[in-house]
Amino acid sequence: MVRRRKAAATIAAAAALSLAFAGCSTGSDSAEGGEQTLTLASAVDINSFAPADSRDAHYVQYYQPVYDTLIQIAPDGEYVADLATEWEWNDDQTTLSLTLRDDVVFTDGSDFDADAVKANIEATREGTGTSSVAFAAISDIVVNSATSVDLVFTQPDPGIIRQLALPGGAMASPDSIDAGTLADAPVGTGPYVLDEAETTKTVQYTFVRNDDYWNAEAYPYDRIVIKPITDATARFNAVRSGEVDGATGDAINAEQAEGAGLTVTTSPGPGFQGLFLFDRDGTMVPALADERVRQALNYAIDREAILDTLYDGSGTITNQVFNPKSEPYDESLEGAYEYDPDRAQELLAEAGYADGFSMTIPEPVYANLSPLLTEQLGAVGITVDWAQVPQAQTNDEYLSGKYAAVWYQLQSSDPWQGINFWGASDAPWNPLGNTDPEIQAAVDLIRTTSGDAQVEAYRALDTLFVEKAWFVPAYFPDAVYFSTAGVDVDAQALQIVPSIANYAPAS
Amino acid sequence: MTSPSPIAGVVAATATDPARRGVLRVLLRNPLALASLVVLVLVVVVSIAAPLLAPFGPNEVVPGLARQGPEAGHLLGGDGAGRDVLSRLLFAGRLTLIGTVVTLVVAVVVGVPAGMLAGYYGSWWDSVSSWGANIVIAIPGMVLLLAVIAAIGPQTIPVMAMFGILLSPGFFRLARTAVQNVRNELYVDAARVSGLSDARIIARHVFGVVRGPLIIQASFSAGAAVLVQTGLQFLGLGEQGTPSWGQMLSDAFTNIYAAPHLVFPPGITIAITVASLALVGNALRDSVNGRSAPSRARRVPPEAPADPTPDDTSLLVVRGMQIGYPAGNGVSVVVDDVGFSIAAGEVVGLVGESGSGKSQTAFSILGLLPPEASIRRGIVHFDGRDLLAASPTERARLRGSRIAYIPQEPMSNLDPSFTIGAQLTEPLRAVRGLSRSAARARALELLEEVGIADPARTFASYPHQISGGMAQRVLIAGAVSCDPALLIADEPTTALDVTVQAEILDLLRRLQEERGMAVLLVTHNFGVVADLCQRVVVMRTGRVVEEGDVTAVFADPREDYTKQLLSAIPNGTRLRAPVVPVSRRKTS
Amino acid sequence: MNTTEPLLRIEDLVVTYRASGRRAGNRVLDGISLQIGAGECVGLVGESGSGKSTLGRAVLGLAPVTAGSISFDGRRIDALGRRGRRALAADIQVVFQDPYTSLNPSMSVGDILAEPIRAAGLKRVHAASRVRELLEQVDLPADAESRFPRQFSGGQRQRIAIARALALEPRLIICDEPLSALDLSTQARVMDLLIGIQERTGVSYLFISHDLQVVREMCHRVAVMFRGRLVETGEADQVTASPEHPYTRQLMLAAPVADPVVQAERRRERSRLAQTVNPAA
Amino acid sequence: MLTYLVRRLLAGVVMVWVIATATFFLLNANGTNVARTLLGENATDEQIAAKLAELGLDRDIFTRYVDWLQHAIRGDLGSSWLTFQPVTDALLDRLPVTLSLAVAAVVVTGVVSVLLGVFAAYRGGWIDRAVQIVGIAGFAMPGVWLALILVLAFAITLGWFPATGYVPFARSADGWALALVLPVTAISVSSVASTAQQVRGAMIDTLSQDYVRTLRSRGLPERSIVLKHALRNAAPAGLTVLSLEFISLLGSTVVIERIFALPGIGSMVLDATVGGDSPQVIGVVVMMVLVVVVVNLAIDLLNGWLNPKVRVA
Repeated sequence: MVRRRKAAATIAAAAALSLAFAGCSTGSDSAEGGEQTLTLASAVDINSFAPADSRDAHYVQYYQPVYDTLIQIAPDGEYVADLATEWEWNDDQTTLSLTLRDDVVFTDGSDFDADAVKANIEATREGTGTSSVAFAAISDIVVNSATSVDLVFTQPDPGIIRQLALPGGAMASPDSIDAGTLADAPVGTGPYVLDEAETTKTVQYTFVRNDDYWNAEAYPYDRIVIKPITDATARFNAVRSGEVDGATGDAINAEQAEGAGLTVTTSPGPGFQGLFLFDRDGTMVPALADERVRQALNYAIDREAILDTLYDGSGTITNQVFNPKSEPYDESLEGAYEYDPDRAQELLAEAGYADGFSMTIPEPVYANLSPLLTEQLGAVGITVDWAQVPQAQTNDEYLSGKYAAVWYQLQSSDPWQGINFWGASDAPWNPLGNTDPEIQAAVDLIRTTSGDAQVEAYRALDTLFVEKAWFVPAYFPDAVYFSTAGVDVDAQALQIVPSIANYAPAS
Repeated sequence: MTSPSPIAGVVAATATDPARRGVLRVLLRNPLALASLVVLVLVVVVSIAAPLLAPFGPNEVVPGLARQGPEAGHLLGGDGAGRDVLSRLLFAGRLTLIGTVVTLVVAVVVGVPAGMLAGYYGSWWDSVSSWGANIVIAIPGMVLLLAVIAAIGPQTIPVMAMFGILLSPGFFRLARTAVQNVRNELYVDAARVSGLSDARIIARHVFGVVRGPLIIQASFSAGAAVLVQTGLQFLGLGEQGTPSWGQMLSDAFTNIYAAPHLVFPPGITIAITVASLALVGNALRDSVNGRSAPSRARRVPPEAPADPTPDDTSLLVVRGMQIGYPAGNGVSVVVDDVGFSIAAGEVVGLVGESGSGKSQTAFSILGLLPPEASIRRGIVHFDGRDLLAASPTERARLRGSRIAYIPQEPMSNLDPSFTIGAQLTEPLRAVRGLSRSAARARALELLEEVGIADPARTFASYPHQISGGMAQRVLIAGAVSCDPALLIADEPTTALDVTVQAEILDLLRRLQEERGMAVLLVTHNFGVVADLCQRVVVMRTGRVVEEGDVTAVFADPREDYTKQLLSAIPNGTRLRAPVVPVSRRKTS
Repeated sequence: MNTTEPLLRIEDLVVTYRASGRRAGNRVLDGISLQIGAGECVGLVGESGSGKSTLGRAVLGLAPVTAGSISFDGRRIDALGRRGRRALAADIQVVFQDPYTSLNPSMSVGDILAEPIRAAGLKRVHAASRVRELLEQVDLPADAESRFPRQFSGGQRQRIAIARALALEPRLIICDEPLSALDLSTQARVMDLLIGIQERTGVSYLFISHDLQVVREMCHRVAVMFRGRLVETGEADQVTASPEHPYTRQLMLAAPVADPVVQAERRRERSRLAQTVNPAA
Repeated sequence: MLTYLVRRLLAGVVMVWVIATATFFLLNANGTNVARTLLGENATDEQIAAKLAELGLDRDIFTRYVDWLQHAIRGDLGSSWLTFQPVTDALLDRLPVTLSLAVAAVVVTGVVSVLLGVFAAYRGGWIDRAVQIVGIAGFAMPGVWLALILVLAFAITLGWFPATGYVPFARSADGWALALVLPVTAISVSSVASTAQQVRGAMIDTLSQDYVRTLRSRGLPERSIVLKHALRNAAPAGLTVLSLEFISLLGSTVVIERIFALPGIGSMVLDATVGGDSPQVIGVVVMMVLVVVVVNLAIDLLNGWLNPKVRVA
């Protein structure tokens, strides 16, 4: 997801060939006649419909029409039943027991059952999709009966529920898995089937109703068409001219979109943007080893100015790394680092850097950001030299250990996934392997607790991150969605695009 | 659009010599090119002096300026990050200029020496380098640049150096062709005979010729380099931290709704810069090629001469004719007050030296003067009809049926892309309305009539497959194909060898006698006149000097000029004295 | 100077142009032998394609010599390297047919004339005075020096070309159709100039032309070329007035003379000749 | 003629090989750590090593080159590092879009520039100057600008043509044509500008030839002289320019496909460049050069047919 965001951000430079003038022809034709069609533009193109190869974020819209997942995420972020009616952890958090529906058949006629779950999870674990790494923690899949299956883990993995709700947890027909045909010919239990005659790769994908679907009323449209349009402006143009009913948008265009009669749906975004301080041990930039210097950085950044400039203020300012929608999020930590350049200078002086210091870090991929950062950090005496990193090598370079810090956006909607991503001492986005005994203890505690105790443990960790200033979190940019007047769209919590079930013809 | 635009370049077809006139002088004389040059100089100066001129740093963020429109202190407003657009614009030219210079230097350094060597020495180096150039030229540039960026990242200098390599075949071919042309010029032979070394010949003679076209090519290449950089920067594949035009354009498009004003500064700057480069290139090219489409002289009925209706009943009557060409603001008169008559079946010679206006006179009768020429005065009556009053269509019809023309240079007067047969039959079908087979039969008949041994073979041949003498016979066949009453032959034998000339003269005489047509023979050769003509009209600097019966004029010319001309003809009476040894004097 | 040896001696000269591809070479000159004495003007007459210009270029080193020899002042010059050729520039010079393309349009007349002088190693000052001398020699005004070729008429340009040829006081000038591109009256004047120069300086000319009448008045001896071979050589008067070879006779009769009466007679004579002989055979 | 064809064909093959090889080494010389990009940020070193082995990137560059070449000869250009789709399949999926665009643009360029060029050369005067001014403007106007204006005017405001997307010809010929109008216009303008100038120049040259006057003296209608004789003789020069324009039009598709959201080879190579997907980039270069070679061959043949000196020999 992050990679895609980055690609999207760089391409957004190619961006917005949009329109200065009003007077466009809007209006959805989806409500005409007896058959209802929903046409969406997607920011990405799908390469394979096989859940084993799947990615999440923008990609979910391609999988949702054809597949059900074991667990579903409600628009508000709640995990709700889908193919699994119930799920339960054992006491030491190493076994997840799932109870399955017994009335579901795949569109090729075969039954959905526990064996199908086993086949799917095994395939995804071996696959190339983004879920494969997470599923690697599943050591055993025990089929108890047709409707009961246990997933056995090598160690507790609090993030697995979310994974099961993502396309990696989509259930495909075992026959098609064996045949290896899913990439182009998806067979699932979902509300729609892919209409291959009306589908042209890279141009448009058409899905028509699965007449035998068990939950048809949740999906009001008879036909879903998804057109991959990677350029942001082209996408906006497509919505504006009514060629599609909905598409991901840019916050800075929200006002003009509304002016043109589009509906703008804004929801809190899943990932936070900010400075990842890799060199907390001070091997490259000694100053960063000092907690006060890292705090000074937090005070020096004018989060609001940046969010205003880049996203027209559409987003949530944050001082902590956990998502406001997630349980560990601690409201009381906000305000810990109000923009205060004087305080920053004081802290720097206390740390012995009254004259400031300098560091070389990669230029952020977000257009227009670097001049703001240069300005704000410069104001407190910190000189930033921007290193140019080839776009194709962004992640390589960032994770190579060459840089003391990088400004990036990483997802944190699932706290446990986040910790494994950028918080733990062996996390990839901790490339220099910074370790702190208190933080490590807090991480270990989360793994072995559950329920409120776990939330407590998370919050303790969150507080540590803020106090020790391991990061300079800035804000969560909102997910912005544009749709035509013909459709009603509910935002999906912590997901960049609405789920397919969230669309309905305007009443 | 009535005032002449300098883009069209020099209107008059005066043969100007650009290499000599000097690049700068060409540009200074052309107002639009001069303006373009000023723009370019301004862009360069402003870019270099940006740190002195810009009110803000290129990356300096002004609080609250993000996406603001023009305001006091920020004449062009603020961009997406809140930076002063004017300041960025001033700085942005730098990266583009550096990239453009890199492109040009690489293209020239790679292309020109290779091309000059290939053109001058030829042989294996020519083959190898031309092959390389062909390969490079076949690469879609943008795609290769993307490949380079994929490999090494968005670094302006190496990427634009690669673009320079992509453009180098243009310079290579230019240098090669120019040098090849020069290499065969007589003055290079003369330089060689004068004892100049190759290096010196290349430096003095060859480079001078390449220089002009090189600057032209460079100006267009620079425009291309600017546009390519813009494209790459626009796609987000330029350098991130340094301001550039394409990046500004890209920023403008990202913010097109919130800040539409951002589109104009970079867009207009790019367009004006590239247009200036192109205009400079165009002005130079026009002065090199002199290749502007001739503008037609307005069709103004010529003034009638003193005696409007001559009671001369000859087949052709020309009276008081004046022909002018536009020159500067005025008109240069090349033929003035020319008059003569040709009776049916009469052969009249029109003689004079170069510049006498004899060919212009002939073309005016045919109605085939260049479009920029105009007949300002006079009358031309043919068979009782006023030709100057006739419509172009009428005159065209007359040309195809009653008046025919034989040109001077046989090879260049046949269309190289069509067979002889096609060229002979086309008028037969179009003008005389013959069927395909009838036209073919008639054409073969005509070819036989003009003394071509194997008519069928010649019929199927292309012009390049036949000799000059044969080509002239073909042209004569074409001319007489319509049974004309008047045949106008413009130096019909000048380009031919004497023996062939004699045969063609014989042919013309025979055809004239057989058909009884009138002939106007334009020539500088008194021998040809003596051979063929009954009457002669002598012209000098656009005027008729003497007219009369051939025998009389040759035996007893009245005018001094005619006498002088006749006496200038070597008649073999003066022979060289035997060789007298001369002691060589050395002056130095 | 060797008094018995002619200035230029050409023996059995063969020039073959390499044809492109695998086709056999085209033999342009085939066994030409010709001599030119000091102060002598030898005319070389033929039609286009006869090889007369190639012979001139071979002497100048501008055409490849396949076989035979060319000696200048007793010294072989047909296989000289570039350096040797350059040294020869002082002795052998050229005036080309087309005065429009034989002068570099971008150089001033002064530069054009100074070029061979400077190439021969003379100082700038000496070159300048020599240029003025040359201009005087060809009857051009002194201010011509700073002007450019395009500012001159054809005849004047040819004078410039002649001046350039004279710059190094050569002993032989190859005149390759120097009059053909000129008007009649100009022709006569340039011819007079060339004759005058020869009489003053004793330079030798190889005078290439297609016009028998011009050659008759210009040259001491005349050689007639036909298809790469010399068909007739002799005194100018004899060859041009009463030629022996049928081709020469045909050539002579083909050129129309500016007298209707004489021309009518020549025409009849020519058609008689054409019926009896075929020169190509 | 046959040997000529074979020789040109061989030269084309060699050309494709040389460019493909150069591109291969250019892109493989400094190895992007593609495995990291593929596996995501949280992949371990072992997984990355395994991925590299899977992609065959643990072998030395020459082995990889030989392997790549052997497959390429059989039409297998490898698989994308990012999408896993075989590159050849992806190219063939997208080729119709780009070819539709480029070929339509070349046809438009050819027709319009011949009309403009002939008209300017023949009529001269203000028409000639107007064509030249349009030429300069067309050359100087950044293509993205023009695209913006076209979309604004004809897609958003007037709604005549779609602003985005591509419709396969097989599905709907009308839709296909409508979808192409704006992008083709946007990329054709600059090539029309330069080609019209070339046609104009060639026509002025041809119209000033002696044989044109001689044809006039035969009483032929002007239409035949200009359109049959002069144009025929100016055609080789025009065709040569057109073949060069085709190459640059192929390049222009990169930007235009992005703007109009056309799923062609141009947008594919941009994605591949951004994503560091070397097999895709190499594949696109090979495919484009192949197309260029084929088009050049066709134009050579056409030129040969137009030029009797080549045809007869």
